[in-house]
Amino acid sequence: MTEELFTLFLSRYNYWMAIVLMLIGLYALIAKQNLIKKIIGLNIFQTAIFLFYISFADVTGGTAPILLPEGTGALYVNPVPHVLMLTAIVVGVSTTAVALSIVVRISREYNVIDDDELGEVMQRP
Amino acid sequence: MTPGILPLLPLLLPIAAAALILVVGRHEDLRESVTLGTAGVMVVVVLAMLPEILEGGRISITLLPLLPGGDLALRVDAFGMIFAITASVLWFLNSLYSIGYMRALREHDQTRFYFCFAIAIAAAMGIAFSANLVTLFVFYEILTLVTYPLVVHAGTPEALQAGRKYLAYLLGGGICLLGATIITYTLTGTTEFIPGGFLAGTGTGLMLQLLFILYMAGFVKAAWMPFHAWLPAAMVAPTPVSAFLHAVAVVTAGVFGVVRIAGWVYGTELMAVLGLGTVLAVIASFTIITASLFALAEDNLKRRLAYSTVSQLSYILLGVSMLSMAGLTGAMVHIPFHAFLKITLFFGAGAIIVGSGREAISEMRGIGRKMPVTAVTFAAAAAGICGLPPFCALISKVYLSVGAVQAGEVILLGVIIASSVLNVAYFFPIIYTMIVARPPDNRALGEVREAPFTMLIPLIVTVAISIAIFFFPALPFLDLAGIALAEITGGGF
Amino acid sequence: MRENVVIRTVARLSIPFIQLFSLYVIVHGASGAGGGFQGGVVFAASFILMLIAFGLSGIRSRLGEKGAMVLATVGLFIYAGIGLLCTLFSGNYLEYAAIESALGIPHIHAFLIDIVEAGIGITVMAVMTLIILDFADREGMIRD
Amino acid sequence: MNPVIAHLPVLLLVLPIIAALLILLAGMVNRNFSYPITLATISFQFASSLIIMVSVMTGGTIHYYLGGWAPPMGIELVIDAFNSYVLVVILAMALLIAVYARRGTALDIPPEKTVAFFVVFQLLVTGLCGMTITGDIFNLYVFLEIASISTYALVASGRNTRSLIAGFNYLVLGSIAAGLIVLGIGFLYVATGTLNMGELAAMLPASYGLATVQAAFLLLMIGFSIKVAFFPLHLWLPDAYTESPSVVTILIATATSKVTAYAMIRVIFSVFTLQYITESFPVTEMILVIASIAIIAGAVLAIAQDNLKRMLAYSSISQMGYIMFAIGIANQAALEGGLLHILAHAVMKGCLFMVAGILIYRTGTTAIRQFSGLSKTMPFTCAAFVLAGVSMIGIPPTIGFMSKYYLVLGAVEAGQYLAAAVLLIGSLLAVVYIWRVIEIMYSGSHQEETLHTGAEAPLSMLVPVLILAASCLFLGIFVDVPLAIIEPAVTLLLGVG
Amino acid sequence: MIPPALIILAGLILIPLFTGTARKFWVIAVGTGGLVAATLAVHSSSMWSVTFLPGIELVLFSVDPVRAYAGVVFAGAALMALLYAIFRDLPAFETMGILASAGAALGIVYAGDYITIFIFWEILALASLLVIWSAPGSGNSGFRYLLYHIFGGACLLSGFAIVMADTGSIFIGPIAPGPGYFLVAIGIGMNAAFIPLHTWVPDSYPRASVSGSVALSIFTTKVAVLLLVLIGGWGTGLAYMGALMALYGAVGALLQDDIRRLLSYSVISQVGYMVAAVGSGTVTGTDAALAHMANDILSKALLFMAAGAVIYRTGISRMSRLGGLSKTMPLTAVAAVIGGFALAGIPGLNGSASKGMVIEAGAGIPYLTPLLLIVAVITLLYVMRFLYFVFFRPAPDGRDGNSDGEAPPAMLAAMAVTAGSCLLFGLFPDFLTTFLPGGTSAHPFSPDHLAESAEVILIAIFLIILIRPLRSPGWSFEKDVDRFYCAVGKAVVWFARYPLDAVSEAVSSIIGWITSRATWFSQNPALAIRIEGRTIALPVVRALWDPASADRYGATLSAMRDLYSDEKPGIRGSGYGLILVSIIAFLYYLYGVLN
Repeated sequence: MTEELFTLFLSRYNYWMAIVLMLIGLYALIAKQNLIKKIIGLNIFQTAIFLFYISFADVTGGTAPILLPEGTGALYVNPVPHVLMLTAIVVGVSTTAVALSIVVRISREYNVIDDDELGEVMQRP
Repeated sequence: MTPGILPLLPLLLPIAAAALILVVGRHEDLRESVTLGTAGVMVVVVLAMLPEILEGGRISITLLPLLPGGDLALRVDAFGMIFAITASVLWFLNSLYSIGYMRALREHDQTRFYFCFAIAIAAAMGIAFSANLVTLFVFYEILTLVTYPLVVHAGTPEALQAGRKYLAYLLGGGICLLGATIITYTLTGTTEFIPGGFLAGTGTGLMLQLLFILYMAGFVKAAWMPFHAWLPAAMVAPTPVSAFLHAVAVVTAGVFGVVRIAGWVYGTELMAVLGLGTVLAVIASFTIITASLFALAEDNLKRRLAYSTVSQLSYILLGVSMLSMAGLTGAMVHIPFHAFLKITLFFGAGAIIVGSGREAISEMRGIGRKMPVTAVTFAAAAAGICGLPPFCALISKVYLSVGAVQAGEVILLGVIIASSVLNVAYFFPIIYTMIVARPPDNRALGEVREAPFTMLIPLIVTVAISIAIFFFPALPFLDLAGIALAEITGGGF
Repeated sequence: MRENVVIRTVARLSIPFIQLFSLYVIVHGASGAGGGFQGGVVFAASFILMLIAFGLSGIRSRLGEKGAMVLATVGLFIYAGIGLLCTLFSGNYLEYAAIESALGIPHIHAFLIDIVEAGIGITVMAVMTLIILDFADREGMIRD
Repeated sequence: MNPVIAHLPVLLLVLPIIAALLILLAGMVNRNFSYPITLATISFQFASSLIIMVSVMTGGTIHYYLGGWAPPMGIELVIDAFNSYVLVVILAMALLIAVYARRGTALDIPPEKTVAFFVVFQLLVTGLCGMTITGDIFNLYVFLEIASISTYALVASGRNTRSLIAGFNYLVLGSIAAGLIVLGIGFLYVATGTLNMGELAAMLPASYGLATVQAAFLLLMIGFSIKVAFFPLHLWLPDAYTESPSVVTILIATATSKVTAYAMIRVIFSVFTLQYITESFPVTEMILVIASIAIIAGAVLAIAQDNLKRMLAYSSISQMGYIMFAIGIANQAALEGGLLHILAHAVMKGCLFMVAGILIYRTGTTAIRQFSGLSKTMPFTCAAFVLAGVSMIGIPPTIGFMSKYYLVLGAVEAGQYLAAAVLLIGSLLAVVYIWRVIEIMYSGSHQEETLHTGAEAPLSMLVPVLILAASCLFLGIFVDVPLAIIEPAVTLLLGVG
Repeated sequence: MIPPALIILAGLILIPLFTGTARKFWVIAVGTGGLVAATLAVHSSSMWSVTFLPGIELVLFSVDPVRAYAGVVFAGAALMALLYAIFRDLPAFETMGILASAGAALGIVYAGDYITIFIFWEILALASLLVIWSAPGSGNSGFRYLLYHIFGGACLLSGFAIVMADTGSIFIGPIAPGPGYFLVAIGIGMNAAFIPLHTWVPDSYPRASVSGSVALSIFTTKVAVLLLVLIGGWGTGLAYMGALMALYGAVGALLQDDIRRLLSYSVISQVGYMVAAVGSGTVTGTDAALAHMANDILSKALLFMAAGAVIYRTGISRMSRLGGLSKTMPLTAVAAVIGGFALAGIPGLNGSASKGMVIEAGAGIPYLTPLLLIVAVITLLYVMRFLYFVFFRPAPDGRDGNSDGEAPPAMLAAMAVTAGSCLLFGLFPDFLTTFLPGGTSAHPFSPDHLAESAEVILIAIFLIILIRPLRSPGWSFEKDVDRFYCAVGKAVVWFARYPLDAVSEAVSSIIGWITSRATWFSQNPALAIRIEGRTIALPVVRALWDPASADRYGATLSAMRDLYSDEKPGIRGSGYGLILVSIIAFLYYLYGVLN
């Protein structure tokens, strides 16, 4: 039983890593009061997703999916997830950009970038 | 079943009139002449449809496909005609009256007032002529909505409170009606009113019974107890509005709907089989007695009238609950008869408010000496409501009594007896106070004067009509009722 | 950091190579790992280095906000223009084959792809630079 | 087929992007150029969407392969009855909002920001179009993010600094949602090896049993629930709606939420199928329950608010519940109701929020209790509010009633009497919160503390409002017009699989 | 051939047009017209019927011997009453009332079917109400009168409904026992003053004006008797009811001090005679009833006229304060004596004739005759009391005839006519009996009848000497079962005013409380839940924790309550949202696992 679980864990370690990262990101988002840290947590979360994609796209011993002149049927990794992640990264970057700019404006307006303090500032009319 | 454009006119005319009223709103005379003119034309239009209906024909027109289970369709039949005639004639008188009333009291926002009135009468016509449940529902809701501004016309906090109550009850009822309509549609695949009903043989008995309760909840406009509170509350409205609520359209629409359901959706046989008559009878009897008791305790004239309406409406429900020829006839004809008498009473109450500014009965001692016409007409209408000769309500009373016997429910006779005593008990003290009793002192009637002319004419006319109906009841109401009954039961009276 | 000669020198030395590499990455995108986006980012990285080394004015002298904005738009125009060009040759959007078959030039689609990639690269570079400038240009975060 | 029309789908996406850049450049030259371009672009989009809808209704579903690559290799744009309908709805709204925005932005958006505002506005609309017409699920995600990111930016773009926090919270939740959606898509890809919706629908049934598919479904559900603010994942919505500039509020309340709802329905019914959510993994019951809770809770919370925009925001939560309700019932009538409600809610909420914007514009306040007697100074605006509110309550013959009717009909046909009752009660609660406002607007005229002798709203704001109010009525009376396209759409949705 | 009712009703519509003397002439003209029409109707066989309701033929006017006879009687009586009324300027309402009741009575007389009867029945009630209310201070009793009669009318209608439904015809005929029978009996009995439905008679008659009470005493009760006759087939129960009425009324009259109240009870008692006669069910019985109806109308009207004259002159209606009027108002006194003796059945006056017929008719029914004889004795006693105290005893405290002269000529004329006819029918009863439908003849001067009367008189004298009823005028016994009715009515009103009102108030307040709580809750549900939770938990905390922390706990709670109203759910950090997301995700996961 236990070693089955253990093997399960080992054989899927990449997914577990992704999940762990994801949870770390979530934790940061929930627990950290500093908005910048929240953003970092967000990035971690997204990175975890990228990792997840890349890892399930991987084929053991596969090479980059490049058309070689002598087109011998080499073993590719699946290119599609990589492409997708490229886009996802773009999205992530732009999200981060917007988030950062918002935070910058917040700090300009209230001189705080801390969630709780912000809440108090809000309550004050 | 002849198609025809005629049924559309009673709807379009008031709407057009409403638009006109908005346009010419500033100029009072123009505005009110528009109202009156439209009302007159409407009476003509409605009466123009009468002959064909009296020959047993029907006029129908489909406006547009609206929803599954109900196009927006109109169909004029005998029973709808009863309501339509009542509403149109009374609207004419009521507009005449409200002109006098609103001007005498220098009410504000009169344009809005007349606008809503016009739309409301259009909705009432729609209810009268609706060919299926969906159409009925549509106009029913519109009626609720456009009467709201009339109810809260005063704009005072208590008026708003009353308006909330009004909306809460009526929209809640409307929602129940919607549910019932949809359930009916899912059961039968249609909501078309079919003489003798179309629900038979669908659904379990229990389901149909619950459905009927849902319908009753939907027709809370019939102000059956304990869902009547909106009606006395709505008394804060100007008196023409009260008259409109109580006689012309609103409560009338409620009982109209109940009769429609009983005769055209369930059918008398099915009702009898399901024992729904008994349910209705219990509700109605309870309402009749309790409402009369409430009226007995009420000192505000208009509120007492409101309670009397509540109990009178349940006369109609009672007639329906008998599921017998005479009972249904009584129910159908009591709709217009009660309308004519009750509107007289409200006209009287309004005239008293205008003439003396008094609303409490206890303050009206000897008021008849200064405003004889009002007092006498009021007394006459009150006697009429009590079912005394020579007024039309006596006829419906006779029919109801016979109907109770035909239904084999002698106990209902007891209800009728008790309620007629109670009616006298709460109406004749008013008459005594107004006419017979001497004013407390000479200066008491100082500022009292007779109401303006435009208000007295409707009073006299309605009383005259209700007496005329007593002498010639057949035309048109009893005949129409007879036709309608022949429709739904396959045999005449 | 004004007096930090090391950084400046290293930067002055390495920046051209970084940018060259980025160009390589962009051009390589058609037939291998790489492409406009990566290249553009690398190019923008060079600007970050420039920011660190020479400060805002250092960048502004080479690429200001307006210029970056224009570049970004131009890059996108290139991309979209090529795409629409295909439609003009009665192909679908970005269907290079249509042009290829229409003009009859072999392997032109690789060329077109490179153009598109270049457009993307320009845009990405410009946008990144804009973001950097935007954040850098706060009250005295980075001074020279 | 005429080449231009043939390429309309992609032009619908590409031209606006170019237009956005044009706006940027033109804005750099002169700030005032930006608005006309926006208006022109959006009207172009609207026109083309109409053309597309017509050709769909006549010629059937349109497939457009980007780069000529047929799926699964390439990305494809699919336009069928359903999304052509949604497309028209949102673009019509966008057009009206654009008209409204000319004056509407004046109050909230600092002048130097207007250019950026319109660029992002344009991008948002484009992203929504992309979400609507794409046939590739990952592409759907990309466009969703384009739209969302522009939305974050717009929400935070106001003068009102509270909007920053609202925007930030929205961003965090939205990104998490996006992440979950991507994960779900990844699972789907793992299970089937394709991203094209049609192919997914074709290939999924083979692997319905897999836990992967289930996980994918749940992840997508959660992600979209956050995006459409489906109770109880709505926490971002009230603040976002309340604090952001009026125009933005209108846009996200009408267009964005509708399109995300569309995406959710699309994923549930066209990727996963009716059969999946009813048999293999029965979730309809649960959705129904949550939707009912949403309807009631949203309405109750709306009753409590005394800030008009916040009240409308909560009512939106309740109204989105209606659409979810349709998913939960998942039969012909209910889905017709749901789709009709997408239109209905767009129209009604658009009108109401526009009125709110006008009130802010004229009176500078959103506190309901201060609206007393406005009916005197701005009769048309208040009349429009009444009409839209009545439609929101669901009084016949307004459009709101029609959708409600279909929903209840569906519920009753499905034997869900309780749910039907909930729906009806929800509309009763709607009476409460709508009528409070109407009462104050119309009653206050006698108390002396009537405020703002401000005149009626400027024409460019009033016209869209009146158009919407009128359409509340006329779409209801001539409901068979939208139904003409909705019915095939629903059959399509239910027919798949 | 015009129905008399029509003439009179038409006449009354024009009343308001005339004033003063013109009105008097018009009224008399109308009355005469009615009488003429009635007399003409005797030999006509024509029939007026209208299709009133669809399919229902109402017979407004149909003549048979009974109707012809009764019609003449009522028309004559009406004329008499009108004649009596014109001693002063006729008040519009009262005159209209009198005419209307005459018209309604005649309408009932000639009506051929139940519905018509019901309609006129109600009109009669209304008309009488008009008459009563025309007198000052008669509000409440008039109101009670109406209540009683509306109740009676409703019962009558219900009974008719049952009968019509059972027999399928609306035409008048005997009624089979059953609910219909009893309802009709109650309906008629209310007008006929059955015990215990009689209380309206002594309640309202004394309060009407002098001329009004004359008219009242003529129509309502007698019409009821006529209706009993027309329907017929009642059974002996009715006879005993009649006897009870006679006895009760007589005793009641004996106990009165107010003269008109006394006469009212005597009305009950005399109607009792007629009812008993009808109850005997034989043709002679009906004839006797009809004959006695006519005679009692005459004598009773005469007495009411006299009483009215006295009250009109003296303004006093209590025997204890009257006296010696025979000197100042001799003619009135004569009239009163004639009427009184007629009532008491002294031979030679009409009362004795018909009373004899009644007693003969009642012979068939056990115990009826002795009862009626006893009643006759009592009748003589109270008549004596009346005459003695009002006219013949020396006036109390020496006020010798406290009236200013004889009654006005109009009154005297009316009294003269009436008294004349009393004598006429007394001496030559055949004048009356020839018109009787059954053709029964009265023979008041037959020996056994004379003996009968003689022993009645002797017993009466004996009793007068024995128990001295003429000594003390003063005892007045005015309580009757109507106290009970009034109590019931008051109870109903009280119920409506307090308990019912309280209940409705309570209901509405509960609803209001619920709604207010709901609104309070919806203002900020999260905080509301916390507050409620803390409120519930508070006692527990107090119990378990140390006082200090408990107080702190309570303090925070109260603080929450205070800031509740203005505390709004402000912008929250995204953390909450994420937590929710995770929770929901977990729940979804569980759901997935469970499936």
